[in-house]
Amino acid sequence: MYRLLDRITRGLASADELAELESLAAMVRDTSLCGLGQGSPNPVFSTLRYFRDEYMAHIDDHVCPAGVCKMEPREAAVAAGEGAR
Amino acid sequence: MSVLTLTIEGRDVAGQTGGTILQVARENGIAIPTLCHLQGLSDVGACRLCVVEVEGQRKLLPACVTAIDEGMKVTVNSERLTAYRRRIVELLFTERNHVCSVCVADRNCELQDLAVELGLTHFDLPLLSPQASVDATHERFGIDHNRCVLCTRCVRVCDEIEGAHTWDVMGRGTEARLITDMGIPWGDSNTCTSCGKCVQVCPTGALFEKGRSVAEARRRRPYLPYLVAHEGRTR
Amino acid sequence: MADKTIVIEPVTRIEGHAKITIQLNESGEVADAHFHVTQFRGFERISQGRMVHEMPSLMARICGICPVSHMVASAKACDEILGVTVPPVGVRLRRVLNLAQIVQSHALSFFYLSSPDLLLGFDSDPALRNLVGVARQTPELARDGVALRRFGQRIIERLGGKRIHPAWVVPGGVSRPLEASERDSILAEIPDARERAHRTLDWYKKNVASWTDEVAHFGDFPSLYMGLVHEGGNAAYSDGLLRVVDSSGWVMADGVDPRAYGDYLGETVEPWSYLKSTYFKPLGYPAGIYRVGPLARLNVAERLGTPAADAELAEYRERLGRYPSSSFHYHYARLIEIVHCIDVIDHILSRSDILDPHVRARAEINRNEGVGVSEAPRGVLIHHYKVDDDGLVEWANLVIATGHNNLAMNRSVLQTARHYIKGDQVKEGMLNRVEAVIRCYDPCLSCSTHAVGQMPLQVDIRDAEGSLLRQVSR
Amino acid sequence: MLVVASGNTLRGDDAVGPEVGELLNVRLAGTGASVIVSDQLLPELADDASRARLVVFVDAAADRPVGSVTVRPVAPRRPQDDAAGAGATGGPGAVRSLDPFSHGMGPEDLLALTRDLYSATPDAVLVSVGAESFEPGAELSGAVRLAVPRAVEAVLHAIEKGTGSVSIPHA
Repeated sequence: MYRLLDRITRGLASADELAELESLAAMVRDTSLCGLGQGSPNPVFSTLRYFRDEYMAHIDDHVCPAGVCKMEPREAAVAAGEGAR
Repeated sequence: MSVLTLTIEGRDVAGQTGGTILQVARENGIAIPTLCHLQGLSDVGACRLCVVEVEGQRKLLPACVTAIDEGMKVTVNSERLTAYRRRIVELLFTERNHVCSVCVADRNCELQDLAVELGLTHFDLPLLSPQASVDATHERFGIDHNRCVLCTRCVRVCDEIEGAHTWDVMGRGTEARLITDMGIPWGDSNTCTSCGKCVQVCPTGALFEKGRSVAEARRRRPYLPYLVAHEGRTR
Repeated sequence: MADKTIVIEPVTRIEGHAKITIQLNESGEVADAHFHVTQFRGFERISQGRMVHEMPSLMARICGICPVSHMVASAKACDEILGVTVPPVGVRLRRVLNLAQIVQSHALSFFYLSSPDLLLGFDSDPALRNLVGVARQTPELARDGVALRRFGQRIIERLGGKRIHPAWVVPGGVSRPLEASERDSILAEIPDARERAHRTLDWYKKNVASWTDEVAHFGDFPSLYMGLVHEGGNAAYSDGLLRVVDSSGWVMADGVDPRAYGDYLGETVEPWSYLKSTYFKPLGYPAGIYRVGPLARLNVAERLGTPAADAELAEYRERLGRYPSSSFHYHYARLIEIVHCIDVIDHILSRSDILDPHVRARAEINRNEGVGVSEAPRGVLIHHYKVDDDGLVEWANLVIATGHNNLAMNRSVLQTARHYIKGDQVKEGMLNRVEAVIRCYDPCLSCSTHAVGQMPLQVDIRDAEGSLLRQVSR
Repeated sequence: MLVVASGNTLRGDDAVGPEVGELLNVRLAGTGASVIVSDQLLPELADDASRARLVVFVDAAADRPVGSVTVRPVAPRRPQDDAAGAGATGGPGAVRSLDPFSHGMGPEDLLALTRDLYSATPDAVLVSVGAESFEPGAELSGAVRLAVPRAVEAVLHAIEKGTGSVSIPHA
């Protein structure tokens, strides 16, 4: 999850990877043994609930609306997308 | 001790008070995949493969450590459960370096079998490819951390059956490693009795007998008659 | 006029991928030519930290064409680390497997890859110059090729349980004895294979006169030759000691224990290839150029050791001299070897003790270093490992047939290019010859590329004054 | 009766051949029809093809609509086909229409080998599945995955039509 989030914040991720993040987070929440594990994806869920548009901006528009994330150049994103699988 | 009735996969079944969902399901021929469970050892619910849906429960429950209850309605197989189980096995594969083609346990491996059963044909997640080591300091056995899934069967068999408690787990998350004694090389361990039970219970090729080549692991489980890995599976 | 560089990429009909660069000078003559290997694997690095018992199977993954030869060389290195003597039947079964490998690989090289040039002509229409074209013109030849390759493949499948990556050869021997039914089915196929091998050889001998020009310019130069021989001078394939002779028959080294290979073979890495080039140390670089593989094996051995193949060998030497020096003759040598290998397989499997269940010796780690050598279809293959006291690999070095031949291949490419390419009007048939000379060596490139991070690939294009016109690197 | 399903399982949609082949292996068990799954068409297969009455090739095709399943009869390649496509120049850039190790051997070539080598001319059909991507990867794209069952049925249909005698247990 950290890796996927990291890629999103750097503007390297695709929409597929966001779906991947959501499914992974659900799986971790539902199958973890202890409360810490079950709660660990909560930040992902809550940010997705309230700021999905910002996620999408990182992915689709290659910008960070809050101006926090340092985005990799677009070419890097394209190259990373090709190399991701 | 009284008898409780419940339904698993829509079938009416019965079990003793204190029995687990896994026990009752298997007594009734209903398969639930497991990895860390080994009958005869205590259950720790660590691998999460046996999670099932219980009606009225929001959370998924591990069948190996969930006691049955009167009127319980249990779903063992659903699309969601299968997808989660597949993802769990995928995570196990991608966390370390599992290369079946050169593994001593090839074609004799519970992780490999699970991947086949669950239809894991490829990885969506990136491989972490850690630099894990092999400890071959023991005279007869070795441990390849690349192939360890941290099921802790070895830890439990060593503690509960052999009474040596040579094995334990150190570290957290992806850093977790099996250790012998206080993290010294296996060959230097004072507590290890070289009984080999840990090698026999290992579901993968992580623990192996030295001198065996690819696909030559032999689990002589009858050697441990009080342990049964999976009903219907002879290993 | 600026210099012109011709690049042929990829070279077709060899195993793996490679690139050739030809440099022309101002008058349009070939000034230089290089054969590049751009593929990269890192098996020497991958094996570090692994248990020695995994090595034969791990190393077999280097190549899908000659996995068996890698397994045999690797297992022999492991035998030495274990300090064991492999039971005689285990040794023989490994031999059978390696010989079967040579038959199938030679069949692939000769029939599938080279026969189109030989049969249809180097200048024939490239669209027709392939196995289908061969099949149309001489179906019998193509049928023999298919059958001989299958013959070899089936033996590997029967013994190893799998065609491409059998896990049968293990440190100390082989993992499972031969069964009577397996032996019988292999023996039953031998007469047919033998007949086909002889028929192909006869066809080749009948036609050899038509390739005189190619024979003279396909890497015809004096060099050293290296191969394994048994005591007494018979050609060896899985066992034996190294011998090096020169083109006039001087024995430069003999009875060399493979363990001492480092005293005889030096290695250089050229900037233009991932492929290590080896040279014969006593003569230095680049004078110590030598060749391995079928041509070299027939040159270093006194005889093969089976009557029919030795009769062919005598005729070969009568036609070409005792030490043929043109790489074109790799084809001829290859066909004689097919005949020989089939006869040796027959001989070994006909022994009464071949079903003996003692095929494996077991031991702990008794030495920290081991060297194993075998003859791969393409030539001498050396595996050298160092392990710690627990049997974990600390270091590995592989010296591979295509590496041995690298200098010779480059010289051959240059010779062929100089002869056939003049001016900038380059015909396809001429370029095809430049490729074809490489195919003589049947190089297997995937296995001969080396350790991580060692050499970046760089292509330099230089003019007559030596100044760099263009540089491509990755 | 022979099914030759070819494709590289590590090359995206190229894996559709092997995928269909594996399914057919199950469906055709016990019917006397055999299924060969192979990375590519190799000359050795001519030997197998020569013993069959009908050969059904299954392969991914780049030049068909993605996810489509097309069945067409195939005939051995004829010399004039080559001559037409060869181009008489043969310059340095001349393309070889066929090379067994550049994945260039097609069903027509294999049938030509079968005919020329073994004087056998089995009936042959090609079931091609329109593919989207041949990039490295072990996953079929969605449309191609959906086409798998149709391709299986197409092969079974071709076999039934070809013999009228083999009864295939429908799963």
